[in-house]
Amino acid sequence: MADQLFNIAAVIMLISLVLAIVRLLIGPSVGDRAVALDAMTIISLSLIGWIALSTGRGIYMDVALVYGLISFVGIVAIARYLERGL
Amino acid sequence: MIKRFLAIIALLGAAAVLLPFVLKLPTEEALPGLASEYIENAPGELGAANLVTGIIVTYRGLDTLGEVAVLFAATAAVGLLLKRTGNEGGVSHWRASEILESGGGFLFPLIILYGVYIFLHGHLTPGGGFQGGVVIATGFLLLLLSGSVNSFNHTVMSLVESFSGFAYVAVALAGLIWAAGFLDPRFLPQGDFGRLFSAGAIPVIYSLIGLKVGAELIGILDAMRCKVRREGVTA
Amino acid sequence: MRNFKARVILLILTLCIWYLLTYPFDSQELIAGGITALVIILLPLPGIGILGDFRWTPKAFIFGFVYLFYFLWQLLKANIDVAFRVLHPKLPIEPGIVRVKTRLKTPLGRLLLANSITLTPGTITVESDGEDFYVHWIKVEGIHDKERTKKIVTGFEGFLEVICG
Amino acid sequence: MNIAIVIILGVLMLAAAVTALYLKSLSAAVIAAGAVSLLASVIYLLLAAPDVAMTEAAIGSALTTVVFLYALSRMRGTKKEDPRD
Amino acid sequence: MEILGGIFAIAGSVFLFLAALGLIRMPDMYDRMQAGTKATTLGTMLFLIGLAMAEPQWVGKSALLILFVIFSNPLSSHALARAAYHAGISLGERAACDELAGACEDEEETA
Amino acid sequence: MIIQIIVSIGALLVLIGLWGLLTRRNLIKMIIGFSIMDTGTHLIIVGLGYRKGATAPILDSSITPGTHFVDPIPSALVLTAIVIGLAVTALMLAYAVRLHSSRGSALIEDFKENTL
Repeated sequence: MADQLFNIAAVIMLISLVLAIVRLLIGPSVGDRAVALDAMTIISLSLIGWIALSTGRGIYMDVALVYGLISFVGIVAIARYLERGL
Repeated sequence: MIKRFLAIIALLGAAAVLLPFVLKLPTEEALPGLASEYIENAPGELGAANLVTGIIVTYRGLDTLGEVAVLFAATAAVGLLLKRTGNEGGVSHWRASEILESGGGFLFPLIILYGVYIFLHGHLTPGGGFQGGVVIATGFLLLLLSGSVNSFNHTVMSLVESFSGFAYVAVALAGLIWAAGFLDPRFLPQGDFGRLFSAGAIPVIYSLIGLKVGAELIGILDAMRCKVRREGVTA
Repeated sequence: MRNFKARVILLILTLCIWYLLTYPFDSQELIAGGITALVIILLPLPGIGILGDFRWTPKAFIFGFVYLFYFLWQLLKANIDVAFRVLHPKLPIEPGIVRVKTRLKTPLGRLLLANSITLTPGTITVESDGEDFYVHWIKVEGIHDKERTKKIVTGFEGFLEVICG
Repeated sequence: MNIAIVIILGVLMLAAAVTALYLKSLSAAVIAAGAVSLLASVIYLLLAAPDVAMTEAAIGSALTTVVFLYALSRMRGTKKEDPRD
Repeated sequence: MEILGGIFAIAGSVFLFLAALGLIRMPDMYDRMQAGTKATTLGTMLFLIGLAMAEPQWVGKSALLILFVIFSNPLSSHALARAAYHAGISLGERAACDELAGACEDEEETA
Repeated sequence: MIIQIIVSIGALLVLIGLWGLLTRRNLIKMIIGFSIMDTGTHLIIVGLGYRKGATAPILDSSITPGTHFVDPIPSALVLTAIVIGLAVTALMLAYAVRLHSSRGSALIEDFKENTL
């Protein structure tokens, strides 16, 4: 029962991933793409949590931690590039 | 037009090379001989829970030594290519906002802590020296981006790099003297399987690799960025 | 003094995080974590001083605890607000950038305030200039700075002033 | 379930890769390339290679992007790139 | 407990979906950012709480993830919003007011 | 089945990257094509090591005897290859920056042999 609930959640997350990447592909401005990349990162973080649960390996959560800490720096770099501060 | 035609021909050639990979895949469930050998023997021989780490540090240790050397060469080449062209690019530059500056200062120690966690636990959880080094380099990058630091101390960086490189070779030689061969980590006690102080010298080697990779990547980033003069900017 | 306090707080924080990372208790992990935390707080950390803005008083701790729940409540409200605006067929938005003033003096207080503003209904901090914050508001209300400041900032400011001045 | 996820992620990855090559704005192309490695890292995790996934996540989504952006900002010189495409 | 975790997870994923929908539907970049920041933060938090309920041993890492997401997500949004403003992306045609415009020109003169 | 899909995706990525490398005119776009090709190659190598129903070769308390593992050797090789890929990309970008600063252009047709 609980597994089914988590699977439904994963399907919804996949749909949102698709929507976010649509925004990344159609733009129109660089800033929009960066916002979409930010959202994609967070959604895939949750997706990694689901993968860890469905395979039963707690060690996969380390990868999610890398996502949470590191990809933030990438977004900040894009922002600093856009405002010409890099 | 003719260029595009040639490109299509090259693409078809590459597709012909790649096609056998897709069509003639191994269908059997069992692993190849070497892999199953490693999986059966590595935990007992090395005491490392993460078999990938065991393979990288010991069985394929020479490769890793080579990779670190290649990384060093690439860093040196980047530094050489981009030396003293510092006048360009410094046209206009915004300071980061106060919020980002304090946020970066707050998150920096946490990123460093996580990097240390990754390379200390390389033999237990996913990760290891390479990933830990990348995470540490990213932490320093955050300092650069948030504007709380303008330049790094090159002496300290090259000191860390040469010390860890030297210590890596020294540990490898210690394996030659007290254990079976070059890069053999078993001269330290094996410890309890699955706890932190186990797997012989593997955590030591991976920590050294982590420090070295981190220092080298910081060197690449430091060489790549434009050297801007920041006086007279108020925004 | 501020830097020393900041380093003590950082030591406690890193130890807590290390314990959470290696959650089932293990003595070896704790030894390694202690050494790591000591090495980290001895590094020359630029910008670490902001942690020294925390106050030690019991009142500050209680306010911090209450603030956490107030913040979560605001976050929930913000999300219901976003959901309403996204699902509404006509997209009821009227965006604008407004200026608000804060009484907070310390960098830590301003950081927390900016993050709280970003996560609460309809607002994102765009630029900070001393004690002026420029906030993007999805539906601008009010006319004067004071009125807007009251709507956006005052709720958090009361707590943050006690926690970190 | 796994196969469906891999197919969806793979198609998204291919789309992002093609877009990265055909976008006019260079910084947008770099962002799309970052999305490719982001999705690749989720696929590595599905293939039970968490070490590789961690490396790809750390390097692909932060460091590669930053190295590209540093190079771009050095090449940008005095000419201002249009923030819109 | 596990069922409750599943319900939390579904609630979280619905918020993530709303965020993605907001990214598509909103008319200009700042409004997209409004949806993309708040909804993803709460969505991830709820999903991770659900995960920690389903697997109680992972509670440490889930708590850390929530902490990091709460701290880093608004920061990156703030940096992006500031960058977008200074790169000259307009507020859209429905904009009511822009009090930063005057202040910004002053800053550029002194720079 | 899943291996076929992964390897096909990897092969397509390699082809897309190669196409970009051969037809794009801007140096940065060519380097982006190269890094896409890199990702495709890594995907193929990791995909070849996967076995159905296998789990990651990391032993912890959740592993019972008789669990199948994936092949750890491709993971070990790709792991280092990714880091080296970053260094190579940085090196290429450094060359691009140098070319741009000496010629004032990043388009490939501005670099004719006789102008050297």
